[in-house]
Amino acid sequence: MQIDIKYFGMLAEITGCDSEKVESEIQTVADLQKVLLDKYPDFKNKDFRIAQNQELVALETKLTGQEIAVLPPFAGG
Amino acid sequence: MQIDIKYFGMLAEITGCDSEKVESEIQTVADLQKVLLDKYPDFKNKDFRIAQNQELVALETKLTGQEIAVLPPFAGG
Amino acid sequence: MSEPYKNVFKEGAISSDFIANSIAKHQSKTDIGAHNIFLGQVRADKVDGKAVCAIEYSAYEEMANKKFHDIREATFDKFNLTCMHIYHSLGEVKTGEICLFVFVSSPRRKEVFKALEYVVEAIKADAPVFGKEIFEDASHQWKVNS
Amino acid sequence: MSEPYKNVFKEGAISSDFIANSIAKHQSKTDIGAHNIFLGQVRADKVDGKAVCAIEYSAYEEMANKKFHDIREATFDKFNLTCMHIYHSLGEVKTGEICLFVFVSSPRRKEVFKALEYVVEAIKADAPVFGKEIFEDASHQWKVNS
Repeated sequence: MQIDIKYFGMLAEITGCDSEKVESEIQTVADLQKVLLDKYPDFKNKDFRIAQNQELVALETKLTGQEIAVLPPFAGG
Repeated sequence: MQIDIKYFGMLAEITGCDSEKVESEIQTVADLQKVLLDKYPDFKNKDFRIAQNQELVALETKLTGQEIAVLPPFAGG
Repeated sequence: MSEPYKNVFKEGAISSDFIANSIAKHQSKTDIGAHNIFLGQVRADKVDGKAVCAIEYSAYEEMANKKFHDIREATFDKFNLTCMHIYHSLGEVKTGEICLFVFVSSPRRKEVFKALEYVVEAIKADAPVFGKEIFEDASHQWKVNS
Repeated sequence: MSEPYKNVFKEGAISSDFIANSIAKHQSKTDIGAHNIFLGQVRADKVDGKAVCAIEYSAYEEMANKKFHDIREATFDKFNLTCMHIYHSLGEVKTGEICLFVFVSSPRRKEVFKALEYVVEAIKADAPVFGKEIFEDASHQWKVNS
């Protein structure tokens, strides 16, 4: 499955890109989190959440391959 | 004692004046209230409060002859 | 006799330009993080089928300015505010126009919410301001705060 | 794919003229009795002796506009409001400038106080908006809502 991942704020600073495509057999958000922490060790010290189809999702949620975003803490207002 | 009384809003409409001087031997706010109700029977149906020196005062308060105002319900804002 | 309290009254409606100007003046206060503004607007209430077309405000001005001063002092004591401004109309304010402008500012948002509601409720309860609701047919009734 | 939600974002700071214009537009809505406006202003916070001189805002715009839409719907469900407007800056906003403008209006004042605080807290908690605090020496740190 090909996953399209968007990065924001301090996380995009770490990855060096706003989005990337990842080819992977991962099933759940937890799997994705593991892949991200392996690829970007600096994510370990960061507080981040994952959104799928523009909704925050829990670690046990199944990935559907649609729009995935990795979000640092919110700072609106 | 001469008392200088100011009237506001619907009360000034009843008295037909914004202020008047009343010559009287009255001692307390309660006495003044009685004088007003005698002089202006239409005050009976109105909710009003009395201020002395720009502070609302209770019926038992002694009149000092300074600035007296008769105030209808507040409607600011 | 009485102290010269700040005059909060303005003749007629409070314009949106006046409000904008007041907001713009706070750009130099860079310790402010949150502003909260209350605006009272004259409603076209219907009574017995007739609509209000304006409110004519009057006040016991000396006492009201003293009360507004007391409210300011009490609010600064209770809440961590950087600044506060209060303006109230006198005279005729048409429906749809602004008759009350309360503006509080603080480093933090939690403070402004509590402070603004406190100020507005105190004004409604304690300021000797009177309002004559004028109807389309020139008849009137006296407004009472609820 | 996704619905075309209203865009709440504006490039750069929100000007006091824009706010004034928004207020003026409500004069024709004569069932409104109370407006409540929240303005977020960029603070010159000091960190290790260096002062913030601007915040550069970015957002996951599609998700944020959907969240702002959800917040609007939930707020109209909970409170008796006549109207509501939300604007948030993107890009650079200097200290002293406005980055958030939330405007709620109702026939009655009690509603606007509760509604405005609800909306602002929901925006802070749920909108995927990110802020880079830029210091005088061009270094930066990422802002986190508290």
